[in-house]
Amino acid sequence: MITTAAMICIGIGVLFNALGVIGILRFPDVYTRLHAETKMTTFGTIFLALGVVLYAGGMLMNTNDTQYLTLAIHTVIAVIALAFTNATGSHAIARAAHRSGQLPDPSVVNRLSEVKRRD
Amino acid sequence: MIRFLVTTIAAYAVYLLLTAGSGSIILWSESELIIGLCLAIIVGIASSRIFCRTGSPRMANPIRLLLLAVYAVIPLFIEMARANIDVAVRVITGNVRPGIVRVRTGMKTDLGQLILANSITLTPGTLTVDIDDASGDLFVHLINVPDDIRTKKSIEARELFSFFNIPAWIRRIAE
Amino acid sequence: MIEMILHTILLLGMIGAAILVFTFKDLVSAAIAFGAFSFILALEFYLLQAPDVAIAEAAIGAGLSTAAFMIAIRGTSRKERDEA
Amino acid sequence: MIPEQIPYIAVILIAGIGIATLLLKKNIIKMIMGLAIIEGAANLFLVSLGYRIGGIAPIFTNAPDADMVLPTVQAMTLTNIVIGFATTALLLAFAMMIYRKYGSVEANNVRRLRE
Amino acid sequence: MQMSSIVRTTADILFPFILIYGFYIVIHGHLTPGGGFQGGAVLASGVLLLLFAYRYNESTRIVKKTVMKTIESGGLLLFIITALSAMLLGAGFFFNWAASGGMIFGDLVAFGSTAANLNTGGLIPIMNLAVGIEVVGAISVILLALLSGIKEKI
Amino acid sequence: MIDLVFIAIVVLGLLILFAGIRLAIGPSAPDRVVALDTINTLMVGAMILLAVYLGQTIFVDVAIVYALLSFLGTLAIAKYIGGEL
Amino acid sequence: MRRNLSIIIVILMVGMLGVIVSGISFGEPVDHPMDRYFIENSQLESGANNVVTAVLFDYRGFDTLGEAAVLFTAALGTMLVFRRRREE
Repeated sequence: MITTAAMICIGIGVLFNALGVIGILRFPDVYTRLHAETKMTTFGTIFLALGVVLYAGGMLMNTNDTQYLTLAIHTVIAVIALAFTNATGSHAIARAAHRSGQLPDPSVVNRLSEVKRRD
Repeated sequence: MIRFLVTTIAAYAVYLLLTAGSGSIILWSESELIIGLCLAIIVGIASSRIFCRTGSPRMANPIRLLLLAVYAVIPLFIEMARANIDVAVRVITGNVRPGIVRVRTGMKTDLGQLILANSITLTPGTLTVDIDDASGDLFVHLINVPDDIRTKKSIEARELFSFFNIPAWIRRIAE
Repeated sequence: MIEMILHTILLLGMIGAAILVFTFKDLVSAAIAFGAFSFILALEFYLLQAPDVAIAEAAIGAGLSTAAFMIAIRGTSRKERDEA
Repeated sequence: MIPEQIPYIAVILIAGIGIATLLLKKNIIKMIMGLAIIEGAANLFLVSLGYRIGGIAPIFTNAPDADMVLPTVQAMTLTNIVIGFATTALLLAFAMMIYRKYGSVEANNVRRLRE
Repeated sequence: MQMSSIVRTTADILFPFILIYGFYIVIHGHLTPGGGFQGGAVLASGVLLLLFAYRYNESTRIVKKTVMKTIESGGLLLFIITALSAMLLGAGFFFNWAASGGMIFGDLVAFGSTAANLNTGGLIPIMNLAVGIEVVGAISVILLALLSGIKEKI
Repeated sequence: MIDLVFIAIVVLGLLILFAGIRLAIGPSAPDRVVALDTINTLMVGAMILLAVYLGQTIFVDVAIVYALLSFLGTLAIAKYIGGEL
Repeated sequence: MRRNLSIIIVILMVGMLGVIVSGISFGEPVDHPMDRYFIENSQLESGANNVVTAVLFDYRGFDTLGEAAVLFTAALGTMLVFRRRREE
């Protein structure tokens, strides 16, 4: 029962990761690719970790061995660190791309280019 | 002094989380507790000026931390799920109308701006590109710009989200 | 024995990343490809049951080496000139 | 269908690419990258020498019941990685110094200036 | 000439956690994957994160080259003293006299698959700590020197 | 259960190769950084699953190191591209 | 001319590596008594569960000492390359 739930979570995670990779291959410019990368792979990895945590909880109830508690806690810490650094990293990439002069290619409005560049 | 205490307690909590399940005093063994305390004090000395740069112990309040955990599990996760399904449909069909708009936030602290910017990056079809240091406004890249937003000079942060009032949550947590 | 499939995929990725390092004229792109090479190498170490080496490769090869290359490229020139 | 020795074949190919980068390219930074690639190939060769099919990592904490892979090669590889980073950084420092002296990091120009 | 305030705040928040995780890897080197080299590299990455998030003039005020050089020399000295301490007891260089001795880090280990017990290993955790300190000092000095090469005219 | 986990890991490995295509053809340097970031995230997921597949729970430490430190390479490259180094 | 010579050298070296490596089989290491000794005795003699760390810091401590010396020297050398000249 709990194993089935874990497998369903892992399946959803792999599906979202695959969609993210298709997104970075299909989208037209850097910023839209960053949308696909940041959101979808982070979300997919959260689901993968959820599956592993469910599996570890099931094993912890069955065998009462504390190494599965360690597995669950370390997985959660890894995913929190991943989500935090991924969001900030994609912001850094987007800012660097805009400063290096790459404008969003299909674009209906761009308020940032209207601001005069400081520094 | 208060900065040192806050940093040490945060580092010690993370160390205890990492070594949970090692012994019999609740979950930890004796040597883990002692050595962890020594290491946390070293980390506190080394990084207290950096971790609490402003010097106000506002985030040490446990109610705020609890609110942050609740915020990460319920509103942020639901918005993330909605945004992901939205972007997934766009990946398959391929119709995008991107653009960069200016968003007024009204956040007063750096931490509030950080949480809001990261929430915007993770949630609904948006991506923080740059930040105006003087006024604190964010420049946000939208994957699909609706017509009524396109003509406006700048918009409020609340209009970006659909189910929850995320800026109010963050103002409650960080200010 | 079934792990050979995974070994094959990762080693193909490594060879591809090494070829990319060879072909790129832009040194920043070459450094990015070198980072990808280090990352896949660390996953291969993990699969070969050497987690100690995998941690060292992840921290040094992928994080610190990329930073050192970027600093060095900033200190010299970015484009590799075409040999005549 | 998959050959048995595929890690070794990959090691040969990667080392060949590294040697080619070292010999054919003229840019000094690119040559340092080639050196780092050869180093990675050597590390991979050492670790896969000690691998045993069905073996587990040489750590006894919560280990399942099986044979272990050989530990000595892993220890030597660990030493090699840190030394490799130190030498790479030193070579990069020399490259920056050469650029400051000659205004170029192409090996041809530097050689012509010396003569 | 500095990263945006979002990146700076992230570096501020992340720095103590990277430090405590690096120390966790160093001090658990004889139980879990890790040890002096890996943990030292993680600690050095934390220092490098500060160097990159701030302007060069500000970051060198936080991380000083002389302090890092002192830390590095102290780590190497601690390593050699730990190795020499076996010779005082009449044994060979690098002999692990504290293992299974009942003193600090001196619990007996059962053979085979066991749970993690930090209080074992003899001199190995102390040597791990010494090497970790040395590695973080050395890598920080190298990167600071490279950064000063592009910022200051000689 | 374990076999299905292995299939998931193989799919993640293939996705890493596909992300490498963007690394190869990306017209500018920021595109390549996006591909590198994708590879990092996929690899953390693969490592967490491999710890379950190999049956050794202490291997998860490697995944935490990855998740923390892949940020550093991205930041270095972004700082150079933005002209701020 | 020089380029052709380089390519010939690369092909020769790859061929030599291939000849060397072709005799080794993957997955079945040579069973040396030293490794078996390390695996069987490291827990009793040095008290460490991680055999790699036991080899690094106990059985082969001199290698680690040399490695630390190399790292120290590299840091010193990098610092000396970028030192500030006093007279200018």
